[in-house]
Amino acid sequence: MSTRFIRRDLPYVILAVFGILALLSYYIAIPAIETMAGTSRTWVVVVGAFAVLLGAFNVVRTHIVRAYQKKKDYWLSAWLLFIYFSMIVVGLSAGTGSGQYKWMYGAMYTPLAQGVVGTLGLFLVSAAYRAFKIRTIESLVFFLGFFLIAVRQASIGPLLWPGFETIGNWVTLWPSTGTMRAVTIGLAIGTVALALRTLARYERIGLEEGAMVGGG
Amino acid sequence: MILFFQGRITEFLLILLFFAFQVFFILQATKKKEIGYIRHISGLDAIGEIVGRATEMGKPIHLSPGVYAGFGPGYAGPTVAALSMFSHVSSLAASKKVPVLASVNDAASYAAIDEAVRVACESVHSPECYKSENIQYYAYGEALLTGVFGTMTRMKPAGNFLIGPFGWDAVVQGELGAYANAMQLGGTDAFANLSMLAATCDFLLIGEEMFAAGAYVSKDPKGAGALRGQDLSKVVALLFIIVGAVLWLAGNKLVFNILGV
Amino acid sequence: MNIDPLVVIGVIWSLVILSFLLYKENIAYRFAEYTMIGVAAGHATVSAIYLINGSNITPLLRGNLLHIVPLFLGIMLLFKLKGEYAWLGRYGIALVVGVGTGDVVRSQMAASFIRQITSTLEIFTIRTAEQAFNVFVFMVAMLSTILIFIFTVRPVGAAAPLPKVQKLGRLFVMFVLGTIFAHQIMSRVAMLAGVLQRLVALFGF
Amino acid sequence: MAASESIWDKLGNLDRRILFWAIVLIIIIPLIHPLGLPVTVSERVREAYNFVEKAVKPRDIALIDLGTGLGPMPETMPGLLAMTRQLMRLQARIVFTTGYISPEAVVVIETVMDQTLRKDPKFVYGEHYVNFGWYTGGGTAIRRLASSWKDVFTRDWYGTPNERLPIMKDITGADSFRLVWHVGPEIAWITYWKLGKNVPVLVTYMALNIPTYLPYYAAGDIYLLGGQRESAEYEILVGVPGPGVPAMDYQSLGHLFVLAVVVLGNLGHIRRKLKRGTQ
Repeated sequence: MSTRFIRRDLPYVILAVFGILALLSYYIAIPAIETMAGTSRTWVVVVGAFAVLLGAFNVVRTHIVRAYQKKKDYWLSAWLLFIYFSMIVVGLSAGTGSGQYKWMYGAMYTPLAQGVVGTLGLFLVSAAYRAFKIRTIESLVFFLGFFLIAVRQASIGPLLWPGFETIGNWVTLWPSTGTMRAVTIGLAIGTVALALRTLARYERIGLEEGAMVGGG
Repeated sequence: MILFFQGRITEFLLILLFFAFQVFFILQATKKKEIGYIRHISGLDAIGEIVGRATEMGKPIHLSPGVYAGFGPGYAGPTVAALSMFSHVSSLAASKKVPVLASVNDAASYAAIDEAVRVACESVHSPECYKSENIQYYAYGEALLTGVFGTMTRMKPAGNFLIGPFGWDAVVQGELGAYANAMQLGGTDAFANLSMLAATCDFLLIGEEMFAAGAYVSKDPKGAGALRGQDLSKVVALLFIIVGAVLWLAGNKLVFNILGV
Repeated sequence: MNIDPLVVIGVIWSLVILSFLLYKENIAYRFAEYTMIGVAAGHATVSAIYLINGSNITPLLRGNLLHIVPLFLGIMLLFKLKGEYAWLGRYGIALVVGVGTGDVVRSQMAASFIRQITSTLEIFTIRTAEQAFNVFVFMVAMLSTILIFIFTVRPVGAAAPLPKVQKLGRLFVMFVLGTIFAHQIMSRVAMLAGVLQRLVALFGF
Repeated sequence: MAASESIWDKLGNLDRRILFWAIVLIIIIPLIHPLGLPVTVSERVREAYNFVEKAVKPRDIALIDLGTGLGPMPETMPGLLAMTRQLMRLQARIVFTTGYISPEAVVVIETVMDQTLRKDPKFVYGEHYVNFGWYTGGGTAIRRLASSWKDVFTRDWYGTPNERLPIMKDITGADSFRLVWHVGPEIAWITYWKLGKNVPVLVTYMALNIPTYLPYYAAGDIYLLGGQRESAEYEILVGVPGPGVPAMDYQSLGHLFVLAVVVLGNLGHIRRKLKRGTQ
């Protein structure tokens, strides 16, 4: 086996074999295929967990370098590493169900996450402020759709005029569903085509080395 | 038939048919060596423009596949589309020596995107475009967003590619990119989040356009053939709908029943 | 009054995050950002170690030798950290992408292709003029939108009106995007309110 | 004239922080001083409620699955609580799971159980309700759950093996359940449980996901409760006061504010256009 085969072709063989296996297991009633596909799905979970380690180690390495080289905000990198290793020490010694671990998670991650999620309300307002500049017919239609539903969703709207409720529901159920169904079917065809191209190695997904399969 | 699962036979045959369309037109186009007509897709034409802008400004570009990136059945489609797109974008960036940043919160997608960017940059010997610390893994969605807050304010990328299975993060990532004055291309599968990308991005890929990226951008006969095959699949869908509807109105459920076999 | 320290810490952290937008990028925010990334990475690492131990190492030690494959692929994935051996990681990536790609085909065919077409046919059970009108609007929206995604048909002859139909389809798409933007207001306002509610509650209203 | 024009332009070009502070105030004021704006019940919500009322008999098993983290909870929690209370009233047995990417949704399950099931001594853990907690693998796992429950869960979240949970005598796979109540974005429930095993699926998620789910709803695959407003409406139907109805105050104001902001964003621009028209 040449290096070229091992480095460039073998990954694609793995991709295609397991991909086709996963695909066939849903359609063809042969127990062996079902079993193999099931096994490969449990493998994916384990490899995924190793990918988590890879990602986390990359974060750690990045910040060790930053802390060591005393780049700007290096003390923050040191703090990040401190937090990271404390989580690991507590998580592995006392367990993830332990009070200490839960406290660390609950005192840091949960409220910060809630804060991040809270910003969505703010971002939405600024997006609305910038987005609905009516310049073209497309943006006018964009605004029109927005207006009909926004008025309906405010429970004040239907009180002012019950018609808002009726129109809002009609618009969401008929023209919107029609459009979305068309897009969904298009997406399905696109996905299936892309997936099949990927399995047949017609599509570049970044596993290739040296000469590119497509242009770019 | 015992060999096939009941109720999935038509489905399987359709997959084979779609695959046959792809292979047939790809082979035909490769043999003829000509690129047929392809409709202008402004979102995909913008890729070159965005990378060009980054080159001029001497700033990086940022890739983000969204908070739901991953290879589970619900999201693998747009994730693979993102992978294909990012692979093209980063090789274009590599050829212009533009650094590539990426923020990902799913481990497997992180590994795949990291590999795609690394391969793209190494194959044109452009080490400045790939640095392992620039492709960051954030473990969870909220952490990803704080990371993107930071990346956007501190690195101020000139281009932002928001392609993949976006969720509630679409409005945050789109607005942060806009605050950083990045030129943005957005595309995602779910309409809910596409509307946020439509509001925040300069260019938008609607629905299937996202999945055509690899084939369209490559500008080679193979890609054109693939798109041709995809078009024929849509014609099949249209036929099912139109013939089925006419028959249904006449009181005949033939097409409906065929699809359920 | 009995105040849980976690609640106070929680409100402070949330305000620090909001300060990024209500004020500007600042050192407190950066502190929160690094904390968040550290905790997230730590939690993910711990969960991953438990997962690898539970569903791989333990069954392997019990003699189920097939589990050596993902362990091997996983360890090779870690070689991505070392530049020159990074290509070893490709096999694991290939496995994950392969299985995901195979799975997505069927989930899309079942739920998004077959099911969408059959349920489109079902609406053709028309009894009243109103229903007929609804179905007509539905079909105009649907057909013009599908035609947007026809990429390789040159608009000549019978296909000459194609660009116009595609334009109509785009208008439908923009309209729907507008309605959906409006559907989001509620969710986003609710999220912001969740944070503010805790703040207000802390002050005892 | 020049002065007024600059005001219009300024309104179209505000610092975003002014908008941010405005929306913060608009939400905080009704939180401190409720306005009591009225709420009406819409058709979709009534349908879902009536379905559950009719379908669930005593000792039927209902599955409540969370597909989201803490983020969407302000919106979905009222519906979740109301639903759990309704199932309790109908004497159903309840199973909780979560397939979110991180186990944080277990916290939500704990909250729901604390506020409803654990308060009622008639409901015994392991017999009338059980929390299996977190599974990984998303749609794949959901598919495996449908065919064989014990393939995914061999013990509950607190480590009790299945054999020691009385409720598990009646659970093998999807066929054991009367309905699935999914809170989140996972369409695999529709694919594998509704279409695959014909188990009725009810979905609650954020308002923004209504349009994504509407085709499934229109096709009759699911019952749908979208967003805080419909969550609050469900609360009214179940008849136990909860957090949903009071929230409608700031929602109504918030919507009006966003509409006003859109108008503001256009003012300068439209004015310029009108002026160009008259010249």
